Amino acid sequence: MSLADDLYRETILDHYHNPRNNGSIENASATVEGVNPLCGDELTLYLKLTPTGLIEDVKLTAHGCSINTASGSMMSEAILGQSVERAQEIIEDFKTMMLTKEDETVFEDELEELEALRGVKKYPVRIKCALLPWNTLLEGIETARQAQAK
Amino acid sequence: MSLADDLYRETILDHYHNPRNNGSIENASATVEGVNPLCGDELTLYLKLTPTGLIEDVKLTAHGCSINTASGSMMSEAILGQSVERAQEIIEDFKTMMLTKEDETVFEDELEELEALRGVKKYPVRIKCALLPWNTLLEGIETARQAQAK
Amino acid sequence: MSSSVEFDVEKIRRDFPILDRVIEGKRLVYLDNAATSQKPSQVIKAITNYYEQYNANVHRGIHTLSEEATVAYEAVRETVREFIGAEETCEIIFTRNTTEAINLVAYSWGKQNVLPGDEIVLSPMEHHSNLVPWQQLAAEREAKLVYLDLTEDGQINMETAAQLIGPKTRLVAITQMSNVFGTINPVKELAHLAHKNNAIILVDGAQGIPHLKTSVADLECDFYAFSLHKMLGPTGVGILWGKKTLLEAMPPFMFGGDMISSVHRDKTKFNELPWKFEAGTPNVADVIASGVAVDYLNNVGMDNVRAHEIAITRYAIEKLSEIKDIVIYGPLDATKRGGVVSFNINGLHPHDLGQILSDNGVAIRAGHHCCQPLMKDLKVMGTARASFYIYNTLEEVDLLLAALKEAEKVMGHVACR
Amino acid sequence: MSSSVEFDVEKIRRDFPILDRVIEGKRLVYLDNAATSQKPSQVIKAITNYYEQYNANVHRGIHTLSEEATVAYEAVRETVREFIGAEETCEIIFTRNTTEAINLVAYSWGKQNVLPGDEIVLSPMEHHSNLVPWQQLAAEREAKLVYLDLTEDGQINMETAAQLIGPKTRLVAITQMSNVFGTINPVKELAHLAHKNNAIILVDGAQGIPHLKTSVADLECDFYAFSLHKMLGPTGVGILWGKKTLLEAMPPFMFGGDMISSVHRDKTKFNELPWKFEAGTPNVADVIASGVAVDYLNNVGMDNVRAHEIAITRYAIEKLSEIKDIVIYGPLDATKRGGVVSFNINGLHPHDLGQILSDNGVAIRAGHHCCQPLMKDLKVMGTARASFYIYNTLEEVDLLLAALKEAEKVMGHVACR
Ligand SMILES: Cc1ncc(COP(=O)(O)O)c(C=O)c1O
Ligand SMILES: Cc1ncc(COP(=O)(O)O)c(C=O)c1O
Repeated sequence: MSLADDLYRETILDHYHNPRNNGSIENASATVEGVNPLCGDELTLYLKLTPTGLIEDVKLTAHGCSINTASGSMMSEAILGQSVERAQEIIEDFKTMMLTKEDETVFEDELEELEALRGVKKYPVRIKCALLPWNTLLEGIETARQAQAK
Repeated sequence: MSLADDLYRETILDHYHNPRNNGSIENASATVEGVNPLCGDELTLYLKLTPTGLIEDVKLTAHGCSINTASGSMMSEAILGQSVERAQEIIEDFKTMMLTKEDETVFEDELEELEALRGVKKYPVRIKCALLPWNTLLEGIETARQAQAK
Repeated sequence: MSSSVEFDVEKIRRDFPILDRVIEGKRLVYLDNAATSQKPSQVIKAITNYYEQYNANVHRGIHTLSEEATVAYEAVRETVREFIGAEETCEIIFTRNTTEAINLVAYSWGKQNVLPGDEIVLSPMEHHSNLVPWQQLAAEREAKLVYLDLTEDGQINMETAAQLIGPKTRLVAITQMSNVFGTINPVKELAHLAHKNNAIILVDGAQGIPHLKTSVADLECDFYAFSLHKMLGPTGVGILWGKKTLLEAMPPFMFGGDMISSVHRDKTKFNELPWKFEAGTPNVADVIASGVAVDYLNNVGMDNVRAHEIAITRYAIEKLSEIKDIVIYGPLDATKRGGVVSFNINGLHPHDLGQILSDNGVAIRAGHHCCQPLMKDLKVMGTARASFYIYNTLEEVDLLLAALKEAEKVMGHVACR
Repeated sequence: MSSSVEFDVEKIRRDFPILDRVIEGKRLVYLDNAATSQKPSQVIKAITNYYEQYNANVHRGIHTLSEEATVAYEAVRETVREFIGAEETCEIIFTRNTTEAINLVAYSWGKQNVLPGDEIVLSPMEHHSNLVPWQQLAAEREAKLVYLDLTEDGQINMETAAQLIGPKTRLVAITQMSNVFGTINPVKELAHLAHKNNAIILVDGAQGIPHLKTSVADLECDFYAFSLHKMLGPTGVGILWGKKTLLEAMPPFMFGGDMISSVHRDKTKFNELPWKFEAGTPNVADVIASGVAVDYLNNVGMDNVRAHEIAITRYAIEKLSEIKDIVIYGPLDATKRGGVVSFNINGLHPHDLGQILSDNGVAIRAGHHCCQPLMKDLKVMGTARASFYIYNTLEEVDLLLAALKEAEKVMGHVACR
């Protein structure tokens, strides 16, 4: 299996070509922009929380590479409908997977797809591409909570 | 003949240990200080010109190395009693000798001693030591002339 | 300086050990020369030889090693002076890179000469290094940045330039050659416009000097900045050239050893040019090796370098144009530009392209190339960029094309969403 | 980090190719280590290997060479962090040398924090690099330079220091070890005095770190600057370490590629630490080789380095003391100082000494050692200085002594006029 196959395995390409939750939200609880300083890729994330702290809706507008777009797409599926606490756990797990050398992260069944991104670790420069949506989401959650607290 | 012998040949050592025209002049036409930025060596040159432009007196106070001190001492002998124009010629010749790779400078009999300094050229860093008194003299002549012009 | 030796790319390639590098089972095809060039063994050996034979601190040492190091270090100034057609050796100042050279001017000349209301004229194709320092200076001084207009194919619109450069202009800062478009800018005409308005002109030669026979006297510029690492030299050496009268009037930038004439507890007399601008222990080994890099280019002959690059660029543009959905930026006439070809293939993100090419041994660059404002003008996040140098061959262009085909296959080339 | 390997100077010497150099028929005796150290073949090979195998521009490249270069370059930050006992990798900033590191602080921190009437406290034994930047900043800001007192044998008078460092003090700038006296300064006590007065302390580690096991945490300093070329590394690399909170609050120093997060025509967002302070293409090859230099010192073990230097310094002081009319500067107790021995022999100008020693293969330094104010305090034009490192032997001290005898003979040693 060539590296190219590895990196662009079907799951990633599927999400790249048909990104889930692509678009925007009118009355979002939070709208945040993320940028990858190394390549300039940008991304806007819209988040809507219920008063009880569930992620009611999430949308992304990205002009990124396949990794970036696919990562955002998979993320949106993984967190939609979850509680903020659970979303933060997933973010934590994902970042551990991407940033730990020999990680032992295991994603449960419905999050299994995320493991497709583990292959990106072979390309250190692109880890940032994969992390961008997740870091933006962290910021979004923070912003939405502050807005709710007011 | 070792390089040490070469550089510190007798003439230089003689002038170093017994520098001619060492001291200061009370009513100098010009008093100028020279400094070698690379080593910090300092030198004060006192110059007295006649109204007709003869070098009536020259004195040096140096705290320099052998090359610096000897060069100043020989210089003072070479220019004492000369016209400013002649002194400038001698300075020119000396600088040519020190700064030209394969120089063909020949000093006439009474200036012959100056050739002892040609050996310094093998030590590029020390050319500045040898030139310091001469550059200071150039400045001194300039200063004295400006003073006279007033 | 130019050479009568014939240009033999295979002979040249043998001087570059890295070209034997194998990546993922394929021989390296290095097409990222606008980022940094590779180094011939002559340059690498100059570094080894320095450290094995005469490494010492320069200028103040009286022992043999220090004298040898000082002579070799200072000799490079003369080599560089001749190479760029400058008048005086003392106008050559060693810095770390182009970026530091430009910052030196912004700090030292800028703070003395740019006043509120003054204008600094730039092109929209400037590298961040020739943009951000002026942006910061303008903000600090309440001066204004003025951007020139570009034509459709990435050349400077000289008609509006004649209006935009005016009596308020203090400085024109312009790249000799664009690292995105490859455009070779009409520096001399811009210099005339600047001088007519009593302004000065700084030329960013980072992309120009490695590829074009250059004379700062012919360009009629006032400052010229470049990096040796883009022209066969080691990393860590840049050059600032400036007109002596300008440099002499400028205050020092950094303070410390070597740039002083005498220091007292409460005041300091500064050294003369060029040392006034070189504080602390310089990058001795790399400066010496930089001289060898310039010698190497002189031996090849800059006319030969240029001719080779025109040939390879023409071929590359021709081949790339055959790709469906490709956009090639900058002038298409290879004689109007250097060997830097930026492009986008619709539906393929440059990052993905770059990655898959790399997996095929082909090194190109993908991204904003430190020209974010230009990317915004072009309405793209970035581009893919192949850039050539003396050791690249037409065959390598074919390998690039083959790898691009492979990338389209892997990514399942679809039109941009 | 410290090593259990035994210290074997002969084995170490074999790693340094330059030590085989023959000068005027005599084997080189290199005693100018305080100016710059020699380099082991491991370090030289790291440079060669970089250029032959994976030379590329760092950070923004997506191809294999660029990824390899970036990983290797960034890994050195962690190596350095551990070596100097810093907390965070992002606190390690690559500069050209100590001088640039200090200028960075003077420009960036200084302009934001030093106000009219403030005081900057220095010692009279500071190198020009840790003096002139503060002198200039003080002049620009209408702040005041305050000099600490020295004892007879070149140590800081801590009694008056407690008075001189006071509520007006903004910054204490002090060398960890004097490059003239060899004195090791009580940095930690000075840090306490500074912090008690809400001032910060910058330590010039150029002479300290190569010879003394150092932890910035233990020193309790706020900034620490040093040069790799004095500790087995290549020329062209310095380090600024600073406390994260301080660095984060500081504006960038130089502007250009790599130090930005996003650039617009009229404004720029800067990158995070450490890149905020690294503009343009860095000195990649030499930074990577610097990591190898630190590894080498770790292997030798800094405790071993220090023990060896104490032994050789003690022997040198003992032998030199036997010379008639010699003045040795600084503390005579070898445990209170580093391996730098400055001296004057009455009637012999240091320049002449240096020259004749060089003709005998012995490289020492002669002059003001970039400490002119100190020379004025000592009422000399300069001194001769022998300085030792891990590859020097007691036998080489004997050769120094023999060469000094020769110099006295050549010069016809006479009492000072
Ligand atoms: C104590 C001290 N500080 C600063 C420096 C300056 O170091 P560099 O020239 O590498 O910037 C030196 C060395 O020359 C030094 O000995
Ligand atoms: C046009 C242009 N200007 C400036 C630079 C900056 O050069 P350096 O990173 O060597 O300072 C570059 C290269 O990256 C460039 O292409």
